[in-house]
Amino acid sequence: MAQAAQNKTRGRKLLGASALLSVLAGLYFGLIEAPPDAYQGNAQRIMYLHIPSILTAYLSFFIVFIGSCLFLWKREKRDDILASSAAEIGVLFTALTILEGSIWGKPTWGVWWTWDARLTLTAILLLIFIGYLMLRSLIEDETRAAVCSAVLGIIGFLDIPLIHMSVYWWRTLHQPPSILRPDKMPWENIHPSMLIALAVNFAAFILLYFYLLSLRFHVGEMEEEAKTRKLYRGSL
Amino acid sequence: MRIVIRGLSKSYGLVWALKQTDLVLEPGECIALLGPNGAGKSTLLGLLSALLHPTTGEVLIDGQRLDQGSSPLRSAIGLLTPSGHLYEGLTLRENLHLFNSLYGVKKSPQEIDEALDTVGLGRWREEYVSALSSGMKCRLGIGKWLLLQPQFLLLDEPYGVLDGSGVDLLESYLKRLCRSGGTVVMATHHVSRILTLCSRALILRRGELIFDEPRQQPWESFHRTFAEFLPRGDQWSS
Amino acid sequence: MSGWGFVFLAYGIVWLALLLYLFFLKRRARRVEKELAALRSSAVKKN
Amino acid sequence: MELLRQTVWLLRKDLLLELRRRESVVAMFFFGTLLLFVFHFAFEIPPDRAAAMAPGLLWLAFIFTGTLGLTQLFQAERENHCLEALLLGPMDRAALYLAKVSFNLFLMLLVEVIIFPLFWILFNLAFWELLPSLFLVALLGTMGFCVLGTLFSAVTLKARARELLLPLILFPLMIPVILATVRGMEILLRTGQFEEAVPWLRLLVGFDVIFLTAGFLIFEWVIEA
Repeated sequence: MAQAAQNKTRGRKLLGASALLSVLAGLYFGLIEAPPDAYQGNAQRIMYLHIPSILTAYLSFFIVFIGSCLFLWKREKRDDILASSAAEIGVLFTALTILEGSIWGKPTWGVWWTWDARLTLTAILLLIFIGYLMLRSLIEDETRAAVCSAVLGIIGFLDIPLIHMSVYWWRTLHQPPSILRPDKMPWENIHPSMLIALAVNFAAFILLYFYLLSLRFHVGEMEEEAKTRKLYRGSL
Repeated sequence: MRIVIRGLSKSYGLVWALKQTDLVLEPGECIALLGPNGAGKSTLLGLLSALLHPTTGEVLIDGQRLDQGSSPLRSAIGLLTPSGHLYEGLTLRENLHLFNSLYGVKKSPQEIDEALDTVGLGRWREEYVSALSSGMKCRLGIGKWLLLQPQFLLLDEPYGVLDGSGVDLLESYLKRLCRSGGTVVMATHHVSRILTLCSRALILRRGELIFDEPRQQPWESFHRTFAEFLPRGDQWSS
Repeated sequence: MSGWGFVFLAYGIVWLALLLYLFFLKRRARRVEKELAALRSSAVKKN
Repeated sequence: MELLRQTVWLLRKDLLLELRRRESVVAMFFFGTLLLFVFHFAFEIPPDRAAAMAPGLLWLAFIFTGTLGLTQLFQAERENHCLEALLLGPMDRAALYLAKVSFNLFLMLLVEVIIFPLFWILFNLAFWELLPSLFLVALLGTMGFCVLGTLFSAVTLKARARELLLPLILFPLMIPVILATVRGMEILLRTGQFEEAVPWLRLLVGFDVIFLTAGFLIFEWVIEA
């Protein structure tokens, strides 16, 4: 048992180190190497943060979905810890995504918040995440909290495509697509070094995300073990 | 109805409501469940009636585990607790009609009225349950059993609300059921009733089973173990 | 606030938030490890 | 067909209780009308813009009224531990789900049938001939609300501060329904043709079907947790 825990922590340290390295590389490419954008000037550099963090937000919601399905099927505490860890980190990344989006919006559109499709969707995702964490904290009985959170995780995930469709239809109704809109996928006609910067930042965010997830998951497992030990200390 | 309990335990947060217990309840047994408040009696009843999920272990009723989803075998379980399990806004008859149909039991209105008469609630047939006293609600619970004929009965302190004739009604019903192979588990504090009615006694303390013996005539071991929980000067403790 | 101002604002907030979260997570991990070590040692002592 | 029979019996029970106590219906109806007045005072609605804003205000009133109904949905089961009485027996758990969905749907539609014309009078709109098709859109939207609302009413049944928690969880998930219903009605009012609103209605029907099946399958684990 100790050996498995050993190389798990070593694996985590390795993941952490590589995450740190790729983040630094991302910063270097994003801030120094890549040229400023023709229209938006330097503000466009926020894109190297914004696009990857949107991905991690949706990735964490997918992991919550997977954890929830596994938990409802096999009822193992481990899957529930995975779902709650992914949700906690998901909230952080989603909130940061919205922050980046609005900071990026100020120079490009002159307003801190626009009902742009992508920003709205991330905001809705954040609301579902907050509902998930609130639900988990407001139910006393743990198994009931785990089951109910799993249900919200699954229903929330099934709802994402419907939310996407309705928000995009709603958006095209109100604001015809314009050139400056940042949610035009930026890699059509883009400078190669910008592409590298985006790719490196993608890697950085993914590695960082899984590092934080594995750390939070480990903490969750330890807390669970501490609880069961306290429980069994009394009787057996 | 044979009930096997293997390694059953239930914990809430950091507290053990019921510690590891192994038990076999044979058909025809009328078992008394005793113990101070908070000893885990209600938890054990909840687990036996498959309404609570155990932390470890399982409850097998006729070899089947019932706490996951609905199964036909659940119609054999009967539960009677002070809360009554009845819809306040419905009349006595409507309550019985509803539970009959949900259990898939086809009973004519006459049979329902008959059951109400046998439990002495004939006059209140059209009254709302909210108008009933808790003793009458308990009698209605027995009336429900007369129609649904469960084989495995779980009672939580019925004596607290029943009057003299109610107790006779309940005990005659339980005796008949045990003779016909049913199993009864009754959580109560009334030692005097147990000595006449039950064939076996279980005593729980802080979630642990500390006494499990069938009834013999002198039964000193039962009095010794249970004496500690009786109020001072109770005639049974001497 | 020129272009660079916004960039530093965005990068600053994001990485600060992530570092803060990492810090609190590490602290939480250390506290649980200490508690767990105590529990494990007391369990070993008992049996 | 055992499922259908049990659902009918449970629905009959709920309707009977509601008929006698009449607490949910009356509360929901007056709450709905109250909201209409409040909206009238809150928003300075120019007559020409009334048609454009009508669907949004109307649907907002229905959503809040519906939430009021949802928090009361399992009230009968909470008294005297009746939920345990139902779960004790061999009742199909999904029957309880279907019964509660149809009961809440019935309540909301009852309130909507009254509030729709009232809204038309208060905001003196024309388009009386459009009311049936508008009501169809509202029906699909209410169905979506009840399907998910009932599931999450059960989810938050034993949570602390459940009246606050239920809308907090439900409304973000309801966004497709809110958008589809309001846009659908608006298009109907603006253009008068039904075909225009069909894409939104398809979205609504998709939402109802997906979450009716999801709720049907998941409800058992939630109610027994």
